[in-house]
Amino acid sequence: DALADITKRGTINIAVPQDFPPFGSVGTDMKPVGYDVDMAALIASKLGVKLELVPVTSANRIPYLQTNKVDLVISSLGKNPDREKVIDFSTAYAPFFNGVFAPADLAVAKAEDLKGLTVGVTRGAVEDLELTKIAPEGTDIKRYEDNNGTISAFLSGQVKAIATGNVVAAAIIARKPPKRPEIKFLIKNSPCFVGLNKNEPALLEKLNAIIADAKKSGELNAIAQKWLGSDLPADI
Amino acid sequence: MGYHFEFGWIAEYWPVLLKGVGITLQLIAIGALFGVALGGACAWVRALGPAWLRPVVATYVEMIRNTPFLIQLFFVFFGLPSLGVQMSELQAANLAMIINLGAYSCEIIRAGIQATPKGQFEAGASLGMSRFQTFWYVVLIPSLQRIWPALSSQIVIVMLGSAAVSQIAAEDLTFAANFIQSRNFRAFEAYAVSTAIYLLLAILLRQVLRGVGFTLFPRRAAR
Amino acid sequence: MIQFSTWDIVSNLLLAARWTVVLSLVSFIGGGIVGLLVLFARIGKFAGLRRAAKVYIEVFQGTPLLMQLFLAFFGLGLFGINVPAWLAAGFALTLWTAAFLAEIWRGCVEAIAKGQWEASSSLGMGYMQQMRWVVLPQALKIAVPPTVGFSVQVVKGTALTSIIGFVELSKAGTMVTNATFQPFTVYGFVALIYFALCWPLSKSSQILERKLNVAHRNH
Amino acid sequence: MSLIEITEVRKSFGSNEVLKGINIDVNSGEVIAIIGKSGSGKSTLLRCINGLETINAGTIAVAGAQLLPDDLHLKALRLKVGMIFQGFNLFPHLTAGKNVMLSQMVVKKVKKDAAEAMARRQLDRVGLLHKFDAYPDELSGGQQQRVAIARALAMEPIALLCDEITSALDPELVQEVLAVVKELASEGMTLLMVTHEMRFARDVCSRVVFMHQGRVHEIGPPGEVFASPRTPELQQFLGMQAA
Amino acid sequence: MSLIEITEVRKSFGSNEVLKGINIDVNSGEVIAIIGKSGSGKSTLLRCINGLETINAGTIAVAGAQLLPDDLHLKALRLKVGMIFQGFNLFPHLTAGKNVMLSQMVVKKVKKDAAEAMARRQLDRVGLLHKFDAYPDELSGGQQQRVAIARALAMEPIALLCDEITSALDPELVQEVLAVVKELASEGMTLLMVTHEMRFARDVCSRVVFMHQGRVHEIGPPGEVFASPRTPELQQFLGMQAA
Ligand SMILES: Nc1ncnc2c1ncn2[C@@H]1O[C@H](COP(=O)(O)OP(=O)(O)OP(=O)(O)O)[C@@H](O)[C@H]1O
Ligand SMILES: Nc1ncnc2c1ncn2[C@@H]1O[C@H](COP(=O)(O)OP(=O)(O)OP(=O)(O)O)[C@@H](O)[C@H]1O
Ligand SMILES: [Mg+2]
Ligand SMILES: [Mg+2]
Repeated sequence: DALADITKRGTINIAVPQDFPPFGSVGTDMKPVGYDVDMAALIASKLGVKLELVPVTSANRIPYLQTNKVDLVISSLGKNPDREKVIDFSTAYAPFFNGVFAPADLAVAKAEDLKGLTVGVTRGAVEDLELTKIAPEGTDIKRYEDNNGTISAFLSGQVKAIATGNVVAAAIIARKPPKRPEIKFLIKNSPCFVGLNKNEPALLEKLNAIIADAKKSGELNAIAQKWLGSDLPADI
Repeated sequence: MGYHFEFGWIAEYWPVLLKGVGITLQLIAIGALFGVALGGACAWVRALGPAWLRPVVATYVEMIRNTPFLIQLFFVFFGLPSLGVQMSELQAANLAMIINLGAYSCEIIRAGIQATPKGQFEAGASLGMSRFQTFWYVVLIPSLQRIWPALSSQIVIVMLGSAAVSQIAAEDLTFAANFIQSRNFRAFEAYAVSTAIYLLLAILLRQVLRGVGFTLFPRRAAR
Repeated sequence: MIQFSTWDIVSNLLLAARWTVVLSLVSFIGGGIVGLLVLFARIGKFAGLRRAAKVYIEVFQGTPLLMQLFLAFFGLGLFGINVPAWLAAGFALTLWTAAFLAEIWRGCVEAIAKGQWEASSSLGMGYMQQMRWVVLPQALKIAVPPTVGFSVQVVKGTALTSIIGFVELSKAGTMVTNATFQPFTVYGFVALIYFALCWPLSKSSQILERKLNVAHRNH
Repeated sequence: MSLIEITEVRKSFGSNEVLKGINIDVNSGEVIAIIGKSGSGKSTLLRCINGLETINAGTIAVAGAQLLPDDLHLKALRLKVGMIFQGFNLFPHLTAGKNVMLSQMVVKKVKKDAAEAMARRQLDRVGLLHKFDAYPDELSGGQQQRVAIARALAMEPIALLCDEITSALDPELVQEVLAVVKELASEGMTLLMVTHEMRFARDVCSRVVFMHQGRVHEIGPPGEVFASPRTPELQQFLGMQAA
Repeated sequence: MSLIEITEVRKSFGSNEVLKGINIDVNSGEVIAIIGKSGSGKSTLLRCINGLETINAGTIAVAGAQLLPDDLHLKALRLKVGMIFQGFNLFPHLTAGKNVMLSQMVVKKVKKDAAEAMARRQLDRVGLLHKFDAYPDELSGGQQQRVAIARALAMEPIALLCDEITSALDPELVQEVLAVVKELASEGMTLLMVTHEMRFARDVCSRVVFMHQGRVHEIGPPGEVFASPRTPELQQFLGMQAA
């Protein structure tokens, strides 16, 4: 039983991203910071255990979990049926407004308009799963290893548009680049979930309780305010 | 622990894998062909070419050999557009591999040229051939033959190194593995399958290169 | 968003480069020792060992190092063997390095002329004595330049350890880029640091090689 | 007028003066043997005549044209003077026939058919027409050397330089190569050859040049030179050869 | 009893039978020259006697002990019979002195002092004591070959096998090596040597073996063999050598 193990150990190991701002990136001291990191801290404190952060990438976050090197993955995970066969998900802990962004002069208003366009996206991220679902036949989706790849590809003109989180796009615009990624349409507000190993009902239940409490107490909202600059939406 | 391996996904994703294998093969075919040609030209410059060109080639070779392929790839794909050179991720991957293999094969081929017995150059000269004619008709083939095993190994190394192109969204074998595991979270299975395919490709590639060697070089090289 | 000054970038990269150096040293030394064992198996008298060494080399030279690292760390984890990341990285890099060094060295041993073997046999020396006193001392000398040359590949190979959570130079580069969105500055510095680490190695390999060729004296 | 005029030729490697003022005039149709101890400068002299080394002083003229070290003159010279080496230097990746054809096609721009016809003629001349399609490593040393001769002949030179062309051969193969050379001599080819085969030099050559420490020490018809060597150096050299 | 008894020895490489039943008895103190065309099996015979090749049939016995192909017997044999090669094969990373000392110390476990004393003695014997500390690449070919002889002698063999030990040497260096061999012969060393030096064979050897196509074709004292060869093959071979 994972929960018992964690309590006995007195520490919880949590996988967080460091290549996906604002959910996880590094500060000048190379320590992870971001929404997911604060969420991890919240969970650890609620469990009353010490927190060990393990920075992961999209390639190795699940193996970390499956080999028990971490207890939880808080890495802005999106859910799909295939994934649910392999790991369990908590209730949603964060919103993720993602949309398609492109320079002002590109005429795109809905998914169908993407036909024939090259669209960059971060492989395996929530927006990848969503975009893949809605993009019409003939859309050229380029899937980059991490956010950095997606953004560089957009800025260097390798892709015409990107699908990403609105907070990410805002961060790019804040740097006044020559190409401004402006919102064309929202794909979906697809929430993020905490991932954990299968067959750990105690841990899952505890986790969901913590998330529900945090929502109620406003702690989660504070995190959202801090990193996303907006309140949690009602459906979370 | 009882991890339950599950390979059922192959049925659904084999087109992705197949495409990945195809792209990896295409990358290495083009990379090897033009990379070795570039390397041969550079080797000629370094061993026999005009003096003013030698430092240029030497700088190129040193820069490539002493920095990781991934960084080179990033500069080609993300950097060249700022100079107005746009290319697709496949073109960029091809170009980066050609540049990379070009530098390595330059050094390898140069060693082969320098191991050519002096008598071969002199025989060419005393028959009235120019320096370039001697190089082209007399020295090159036996030199290539001498270093063919080393060159083959380098080509295999570059093929395995081509995994890095998945980072610029080129949909090679590694991309396929990553793509699949990002959908179904079956990382072990995806990586195990791709590793096995890589091993197979490496063995196959080595055999192909051996065959190419046999047809290209019917005879023992002069030592 | 957090602001990185140029100094923050460089100092973080340099700090991470320490790992690159440590990993390189560990895998080079470990790879050297294991490589020697593989070499002996590969050229030794026992057909079984020879074949095993050949398969070993084929597998480690025929698969991407990235996958080897992944399987060493997570694959062992699957079987409940929980090795720390540094051990897995050292382990995989060592095995990988050993496969290449063994092949490089085999070439050097085979470059020792047949006459040396025959002369020493006809003086009554046994296999081990020939190896110890006649072949290895000569092979060692011609092996130095390609061995030093290969160390460059080891340094660059350590970049892949990020798959198992190591924050070495390349990984630090990616992390900083993801925080700063300045790929050119960051990767420019990363390339420079790699060059500073590797170039002295490849240069000294070339110098050693030239020395051996010019004064083709073996002492 | 002499075919090859060598006048006061000097050649140094660094501070080591290897040729110290050489004078030899070779007439058309002459067969000249150059003998002398190792290091006396025999190879260097031949290499200078062929332009493989540039001389420091003096002049070399072939068929009236002076040897100048630019590419155009060198090429013209090399079309007139062929050279054969101790080490054969056949091109290992080409068959015997292709070895003979290559320089004709590349240098003289001869068409493939004509080059092949010439190659067959010359290989026939050295008795190796049946080896047209054999690769060098399928030939014995003697056969390889004969192909090298055919290759030089195919360029239709007016003189041939031979540098110890039999000394890398097993004793039983020496004769087949010397027989070819003898044949060439009897056909009137001008030959300058460095050789250790004293018997051959005596039988075939019109003059013998004995080199010693970078100088032409004695020169004359083989009868004279071998029968009554004038200097102690030559006496000693001949004694050693006979021992 | 003969020192070396070679009885009906056969050796094949694949389907190529190189030795077709060789019989030679060598007495202690004899000097035997083996002559014959290239490929006639001369080297292979010597290599079989030294155990570098394993024989397919027949027996070889040295000083009464039969040659068996296991490590222990081979080592014992090689302590009795030394071998010197055309290519010298000195160990390039060791000085002349160390070359001579190494096998004594490693194989015979002789102490360093004793090995060095022996090395000095043997190098002195071949006239190279002053080169004790020179590396092989600082020596001429003739000197290298003399060191190789000293190295073999230092193991105190009862017989020496020499395979064309002068044929990689320049003509003027041949004599210095042959002089050493002559010296050894006069001291009573048993010698089996493949050679192309007919004059030397005639002057120094007690018997000459002419090999032809893997067989001992003629055998006898040099006077007989050279003066009146009985078979056309030997006549032809000698004719060629003299030409
Ligand atoms: N490329 C070179 N650089 C420096 N010295 C050279 C070079 N070629 C020849 N020499 C020197 O010139 C001298 C004459 O050499 P050369 O080869 O002409 O002698 P040789 O008479 O042909 O001797 P051999 O009979 O051994 O062939 C020798 O002392 C040799 O060391
Ligand atoms: N290791 C080997 N493998 C296969 N064939 C061999 C081997 N060694 C020798 N032979 C063959 O055996 C035959 C005899 O060779 P050997 O070297 O004994 O001749 P040789 O009389 O010493 O000739 P040479 O005068 O050229 O040295 C040749 O036909 C040769 O090709
Ligand atoms: Mg010479
Ligand atoms: Mg032989």
